[in-house]
Amino acid sequence: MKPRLNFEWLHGCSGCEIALLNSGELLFSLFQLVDIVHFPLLMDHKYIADPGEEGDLSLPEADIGLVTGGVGLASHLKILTAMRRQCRVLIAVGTCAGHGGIPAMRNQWTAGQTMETVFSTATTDTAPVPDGVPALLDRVSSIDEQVRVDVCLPGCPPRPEMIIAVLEALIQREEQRLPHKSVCETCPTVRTGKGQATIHRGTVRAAYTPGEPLDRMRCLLEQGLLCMGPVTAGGCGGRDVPLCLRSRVSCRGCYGPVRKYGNQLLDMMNALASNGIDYRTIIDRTSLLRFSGAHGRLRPKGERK
Amino acid sequence: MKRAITIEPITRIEGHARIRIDLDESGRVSDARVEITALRGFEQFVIGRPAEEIPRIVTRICGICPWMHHLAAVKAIDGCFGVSPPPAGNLLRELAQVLAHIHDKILHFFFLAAPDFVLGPESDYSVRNVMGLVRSEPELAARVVRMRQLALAMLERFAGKAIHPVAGVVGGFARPMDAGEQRDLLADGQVLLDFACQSLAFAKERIFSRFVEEMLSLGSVTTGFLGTVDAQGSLRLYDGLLRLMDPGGGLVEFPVEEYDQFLAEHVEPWSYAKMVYARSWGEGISLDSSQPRGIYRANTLARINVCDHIATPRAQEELEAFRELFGRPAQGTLLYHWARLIELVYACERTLELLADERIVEPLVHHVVEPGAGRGIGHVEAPRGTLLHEYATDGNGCITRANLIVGTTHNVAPMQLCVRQAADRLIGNGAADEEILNRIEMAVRAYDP
Amino acid sequence: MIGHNGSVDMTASEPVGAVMVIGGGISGMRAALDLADSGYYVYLVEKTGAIGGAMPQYNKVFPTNDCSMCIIAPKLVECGRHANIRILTLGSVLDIAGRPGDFVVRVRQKPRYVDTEKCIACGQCSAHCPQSVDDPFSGHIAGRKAIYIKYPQAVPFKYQIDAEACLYLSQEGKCGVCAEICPPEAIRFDDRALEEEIRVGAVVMALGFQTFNPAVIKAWGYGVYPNVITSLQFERYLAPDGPTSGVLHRPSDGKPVRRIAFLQCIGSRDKHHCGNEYCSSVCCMYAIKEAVMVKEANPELEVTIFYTDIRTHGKEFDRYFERARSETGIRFVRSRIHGVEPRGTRGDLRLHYISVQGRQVEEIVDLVVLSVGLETADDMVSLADRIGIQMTPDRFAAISAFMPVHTSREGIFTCGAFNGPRDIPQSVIGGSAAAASVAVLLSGARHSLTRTASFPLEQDVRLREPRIGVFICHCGTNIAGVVDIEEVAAYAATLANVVSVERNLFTCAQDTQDIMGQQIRDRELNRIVVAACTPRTHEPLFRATLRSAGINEYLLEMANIRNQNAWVHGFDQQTATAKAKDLIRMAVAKVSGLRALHPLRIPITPSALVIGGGVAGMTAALNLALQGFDVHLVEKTGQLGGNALHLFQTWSGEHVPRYLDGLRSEVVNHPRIAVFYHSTVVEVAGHVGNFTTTLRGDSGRRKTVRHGVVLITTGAKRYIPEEFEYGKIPKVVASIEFDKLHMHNEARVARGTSFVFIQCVGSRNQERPYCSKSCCTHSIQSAIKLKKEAPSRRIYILYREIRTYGQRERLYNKARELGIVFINYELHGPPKLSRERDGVLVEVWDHVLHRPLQIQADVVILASATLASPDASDLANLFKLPLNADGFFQEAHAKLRPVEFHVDGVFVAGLAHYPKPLEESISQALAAAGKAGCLLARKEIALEAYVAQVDPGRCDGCGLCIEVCPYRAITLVEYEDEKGVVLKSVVIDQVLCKGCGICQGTCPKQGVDVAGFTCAQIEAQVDAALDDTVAEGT
Amino acid sequence: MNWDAKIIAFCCNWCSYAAADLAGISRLQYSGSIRIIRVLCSGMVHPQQVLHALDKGAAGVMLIGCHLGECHYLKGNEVALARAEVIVDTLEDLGYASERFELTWVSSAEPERLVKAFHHMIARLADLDRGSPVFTAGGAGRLINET
Repeated sequence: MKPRLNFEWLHGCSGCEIALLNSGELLFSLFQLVDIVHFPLLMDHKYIADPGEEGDLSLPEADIGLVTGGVGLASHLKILTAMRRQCRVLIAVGTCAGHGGIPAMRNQWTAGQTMETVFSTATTDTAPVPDGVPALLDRVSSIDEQVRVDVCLPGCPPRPEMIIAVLEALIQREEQRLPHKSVCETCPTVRTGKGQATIHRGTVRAAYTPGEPLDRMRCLLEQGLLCMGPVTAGGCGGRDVPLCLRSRVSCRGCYGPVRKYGNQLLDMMNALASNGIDYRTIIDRTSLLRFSGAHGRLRPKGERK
Repeated sequence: MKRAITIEPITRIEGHARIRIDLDESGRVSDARVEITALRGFEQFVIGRPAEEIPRIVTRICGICPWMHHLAAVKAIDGCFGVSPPPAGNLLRELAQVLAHIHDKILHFFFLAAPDFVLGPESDYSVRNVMGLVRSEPELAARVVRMRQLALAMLERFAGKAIHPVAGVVGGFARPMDAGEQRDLLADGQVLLDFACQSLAFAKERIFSRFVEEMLSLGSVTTGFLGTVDAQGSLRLYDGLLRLMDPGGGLVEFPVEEYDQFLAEHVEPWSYAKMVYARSWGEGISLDSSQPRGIYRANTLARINVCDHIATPRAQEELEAFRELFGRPAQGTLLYHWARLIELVYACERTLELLADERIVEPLVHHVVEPGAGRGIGHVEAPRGTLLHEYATDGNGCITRANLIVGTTHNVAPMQLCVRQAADRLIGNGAADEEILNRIEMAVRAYDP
Repeated sequence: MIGHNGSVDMTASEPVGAVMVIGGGISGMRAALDLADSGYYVYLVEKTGAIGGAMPQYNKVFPTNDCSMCIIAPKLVECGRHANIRILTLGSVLDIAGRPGDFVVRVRQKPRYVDTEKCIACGQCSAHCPQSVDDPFSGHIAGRKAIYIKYPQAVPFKYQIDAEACLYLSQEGKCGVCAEICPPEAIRFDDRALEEEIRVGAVVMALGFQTFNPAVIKAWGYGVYPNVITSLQFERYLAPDGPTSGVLHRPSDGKPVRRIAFLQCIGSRDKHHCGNEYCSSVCCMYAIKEAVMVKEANPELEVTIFYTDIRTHGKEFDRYFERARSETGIRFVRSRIHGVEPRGTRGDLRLHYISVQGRQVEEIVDLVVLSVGLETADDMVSLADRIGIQMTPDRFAAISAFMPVHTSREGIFTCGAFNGPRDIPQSVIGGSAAAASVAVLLSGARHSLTRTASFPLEQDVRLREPRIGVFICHCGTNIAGVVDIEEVAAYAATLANVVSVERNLFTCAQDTQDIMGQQIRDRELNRIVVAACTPRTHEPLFRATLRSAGINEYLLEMANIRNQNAWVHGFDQQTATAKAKDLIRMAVAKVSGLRALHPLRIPITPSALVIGGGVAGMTAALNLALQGFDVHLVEKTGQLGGNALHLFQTWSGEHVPRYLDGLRSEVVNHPRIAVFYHSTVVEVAGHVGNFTTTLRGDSGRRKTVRHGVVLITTGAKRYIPEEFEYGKIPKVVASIEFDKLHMHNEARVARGTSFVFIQCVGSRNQERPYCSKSCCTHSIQSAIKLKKEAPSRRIYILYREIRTYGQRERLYNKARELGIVFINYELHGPPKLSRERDGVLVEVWDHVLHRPLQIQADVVILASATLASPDASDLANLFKLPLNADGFFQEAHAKLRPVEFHVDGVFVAGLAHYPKPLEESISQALAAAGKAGCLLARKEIALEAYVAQVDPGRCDGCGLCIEVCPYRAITLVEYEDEKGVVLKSVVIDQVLCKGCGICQGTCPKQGVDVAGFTCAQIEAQVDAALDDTVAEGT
Repeated sequence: MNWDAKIIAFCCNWCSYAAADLAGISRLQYSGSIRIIRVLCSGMVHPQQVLHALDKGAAGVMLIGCHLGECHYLKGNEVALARAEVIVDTLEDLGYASERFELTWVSSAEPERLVKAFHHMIARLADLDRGSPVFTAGGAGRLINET
């Protein structure tokens, strides 16, 4: 019998799911590999056991649970707890599930501040903020802050072949081989170790000769562009060129830190300062944590502990 | 006995939502609504960020249509910094957008919506899905998957990252397209166009003909429509004038900069999603299904309704045939699917047009940008409706204020009406089986929310 | 016969492979270390209880402002630990018999009254000793006990009893408290003096100096007015570890000091008061340094230095002086003060002097610092006399400029301030030079008496679970008196992987080492934690124990529960006990993750490349050849000799051309030396031990040589003046041109009656803010010769500062006695020259008579500057060496590594390093050859064990660490993975890496870290420090 | 003062660690809060380790190197100085009071200076935590990583 799979999404954007749906033949191999028993994007299994009735959240038992997105609402916690309970192995899929992702940027404000701002834009009618909805949690957390997670597979979105590979390894009981190097690993740009003394504003574009391959272009960081490659987990381009670099645009860190407890902001600032680069030219340093603001890394501005 | 039925989650849509139907003692529907149960707060957390970073952040509003947010934001920040891209930059952006549309439409129609039609709304939930489709229509499924992959590959070919893109940059596009790419993409575009036409033919023959009744009745309401057209009144996705049609068919056009005079957002305590309504009609908003006010719809059917014609031949041909059958405006909710396939044809034709424009391979793809204070509004027609991003920046070029009106929100209010209409029609005596509930969901699914 | 570098015909018998170094100061230590490192057994005889000499007394050293203690401490420890150095403290040499290669030295060691085998330096004795006396180490400004250590970092780190002060020893049995409380029972009141006869092949005399005692001249008021102190006392006041913890106050009343006057030349350049005619060479710099230090700490202070000439002739010294003068607000007054008087009764002092404008000025100050000079102590003079070596009239060892470390007695060498007053780098150079000269004499006996240890095969612990043994030291009562050892031991036994816990009275005791070895074998321990004192002193001991027990010596971690726990929480047993547990838990956590380390050993190609065939290059080449190594000597011209080809005599009057001829023929004829004329270095590969260098000859022909070391002796060039009408008026000549005219008695000179020397031409200006060092002496020598030839000649020397440092001062005195006129143009600007009839008119302001002066000169001689060689930068690039701002090669450390570079295996000597007279070039060349010889003699080098390593699973070649490496040890490489994808990674050159870990601190992914101090190991310590559940046993 | 939080002090082998030994020899007394970790150079300490210590509950972290210009490895302390700015800025970015970190220079002959630096740090941290729940709980806050 094929292993059963639950696939849930929480505080994310569905990019992870779409990446999987985009994967062509790989999608079929997923269908071959497992029996999907719960997957709100693709199938109509509901939380409520008895259709149409109020009741406890019910999820089927499964061998493997995939969760995308972090935890941002009270309802997410409920779903996540049920997933953990019902799934033998729980996999955090995507950067949001693993590190909070973009939604965790809101951790720099309280839930109240966020509600206030969102419901008072110029075109919004004056009205009390919604209260008949699952409550916004004060902080967006990664799922491993809330429940035990067996495998963490980052990416924004993750590469589908990695998802499949993780599942295959799991089913075959092999050791997980996740990428553990940074974006630079497969970046072909020319590095010399010598860079600019300052970091340019994000509006400055890479210098290169159009038509020349990437391996003739100078490393973007060495060009003085803020490229988060060195502090960001690699794998976005598979074994090939990192995706942003294909557009000659620098990495912004969407796979999260290279090491689980790495800190993309601190690691980057440190690497720059150690090389004598003036990191203070960088505006809004905290946006370097835009993909990994969970685990208490981003906190409301002005909070000091 | 009063009773409430909750459908949670609404499945085969993107995002978190639930349907709540209240029944009175007699088992009649007393209220029905779609509750959007997620909020991430982008308008809050983009504050203070360097504006040029915004296009790389707001993509995460939606993993299905990141390109739309990317481009709306990049256009808005162009406005903040007072730049406009060189011709190649604009062409490449639009090419990316139409390819993303193609990709999205195939996904929605075949993966999310089609199971209801191909396998039937009454079929068991465990087979009424794409996996079921793969089993019952393996060749079609394989072709669909290949075509989506092709559209994706085309996008990646010149724009790198396809989901959560990075190639749109303030002032233009990140890298030029070379002649080799142009040649290859033209060939691929042709394949897509063929597929689009075949898809529409397949749908007309296999689906729409079987569901004519549902197409006109399920969740059917009468509303206004919002879309984008060019000066000639032709359908536009990337840019143009906004055109608002009132329920009676009256048209008003306005530039996007004036959107706040025409549109406003309404808040209900049971939904995180705000409901956009037509402020310019001066009647406020009412969700009362017997006497709705201020409500219009966006997305495919809306665009098909508001435009006078489509500037590409095959889509125009299909538009004419569609209007022949359903008139203008067409109000049937499930007609959104039909309109979606007409747009798919248009998007494929537009792809070929853009690639045929020799300026698309010019090496100058972006202009130099100086960050500074300003205000900018960017808009594109996203698959799910008209998408608006507005930002203001300070002297340092950092965001001070943001207002986002996302495609789906235009349709949140009409969805309420549709669900109520469907519930009223389908639930009698409090009896609601799985098929009935799925049919109610189908009314939501048509909007591809 | 003795050759130029002292090679002795030793056919008679094999020489003895041991050397005695007399004097444990920096020069003697350097000589001892170099000799011990190059294969000789060394007896280091020190007259006090601890080695170190004068350096430990200093607060900072010029011009680097390094903490003196910090830089010398590692050398002290190195001497103390060296297997082939035996330190004889409290020792004095009675006499020396025998002949070169085979001497018998009689040494007497005074009793210490403390058993050094047993003393653990816990200091309880000193704490309880009732008897305090003035501490000479502090210049008598503080006290010490009768039982004491000389200073806290003393080597050997053992207490000693001052017999005169001790109540027990001086008043028969009156006290004895130390013996009662000494935990290891180390007090030996019955200790007696020992006499020993020691057989050595050579002797190095590094007898050092004493500072002049200003009390002998009443005018200074030293010893009378408490606020008159010596510079050495001042040094102790400034030292953070000094008696006032670096806080300066008036000795008379403890009030803050507001005004300080430094008086220079106290006991120097003072024939009349004390007979010390020479210049002490170092006082100007140390006074400026002290002034800068005190001014930095107390910016409101007014500091004035009263000087005769500012003699800042060393490398970077003039810059230091200029900064002090222009940036720190220190006032410099050119005036000799002749006495200090009290003013009032509150301790204020009054000074009188005559300003440069000729006015009488009076100043009131709080504190007068006497910049006392250096002199040879009487007992050292009598020792020299007993041994039979000649001394100069200034009471320094008599040496030839050509053989600057040879005494008049064969086989006995000399270095340091005993050779004449000199600063630390000169003393260090002397030490290495003496060692190099000894190595020639004793090359046949190398390694004949040195010891090497052998160890059992090491067990492989890679695949074994950690089995940790914890040894907890009571250190007598030092730890056990504060920490509840029993509780701590019980706790340690509960920690993860700990299989045995032992408590020892003294873990460092020899019997404990045996127990430790036994435990390692019996209980199959593979990792050891020693909870005791500090790894800085005791790690080597325990490492040796691990090695002899067959486990890798790096599988050891020490928990410092004495120095950093029991001793600093002496009044809080609870805290100390709790912290001891934490420290042990941290050590256990770290040791669990340690891996065996095996420092790379690389064989050495036993030959040298010497670049530059001047005197420095030839001297070094010949020394190395005589030591038995092959030498490739590269000379870019067709002739050996370099700048010395233009010299005629040394400052002491020795004939240079004759010396040069001899040296050249020895070099050319030596079978081990290959000379490459018309050749330059064009390509370099490899590193210490194994260089491959490509030379290009004049025909363009290339030749590749392999060698283990490189010596850079590329010399310098002379400045061609652009000022003073040079090249326009034929009678204006540069000094080396004048020397030739003078030698050939050319008409201009022979008929000349009026000569003007202009000093500092091209030196000490904005463009070249350095002193060319030898020009003052050179001009004065020429002037004296001119005057002696015809006393009627009028000779003027126009100068800014006269820098006849050291014993050269006699020349200056003689010149003045002969009536040569010295005119200072510092204040009123340089002289103006114009052509007048057949002579030259020189206009200058007479600083003595305060009026303009016109001199009709027959010849004007310009003392032009010495410039860095223009080839230096190419060479620097090839070998990755730094140059200083003036283009001279920048040595590794201005004080203690004056001939080395941070690039191992490359050495520098001569003018390539800095302008200097011949004697100093030769000395430095010998030192460079000595250091090179140390390396070559080893046959292989063991590299640093703590070096950076790349984790191939994590490094992705982002390259962020490349530029941060101070040693350029990191490079980026590409490789293909199994799928043919080209990947990048950094690689660490294990030879260049020094293990600083800056790369580790930079890498965002722990892709590179230093073995023994990895991120994971440090984090394990942090975790264990903060969370007591971390290392819990299962 | 009931303040039992711990302070991690990364001490350079060549200077401050030696000064700490000397402080013991001189019997200078200081708080039991300090936990010294020996490193080869102040330039070896990665700012992550500072953050890690704070995340794990250290009240403060000290990095103590040789005086500028006296680095055993030429420029390790200069790099540490550049990093210290990053640490200070980033701690604030991350919501930590930057007073929890201190970089200071102590030579091997300056035990008093070292002990003074310890006292100073402890006073500063006690001030910082006074009245906060962290202080009354007797330790700095911990990050939840237990799950």
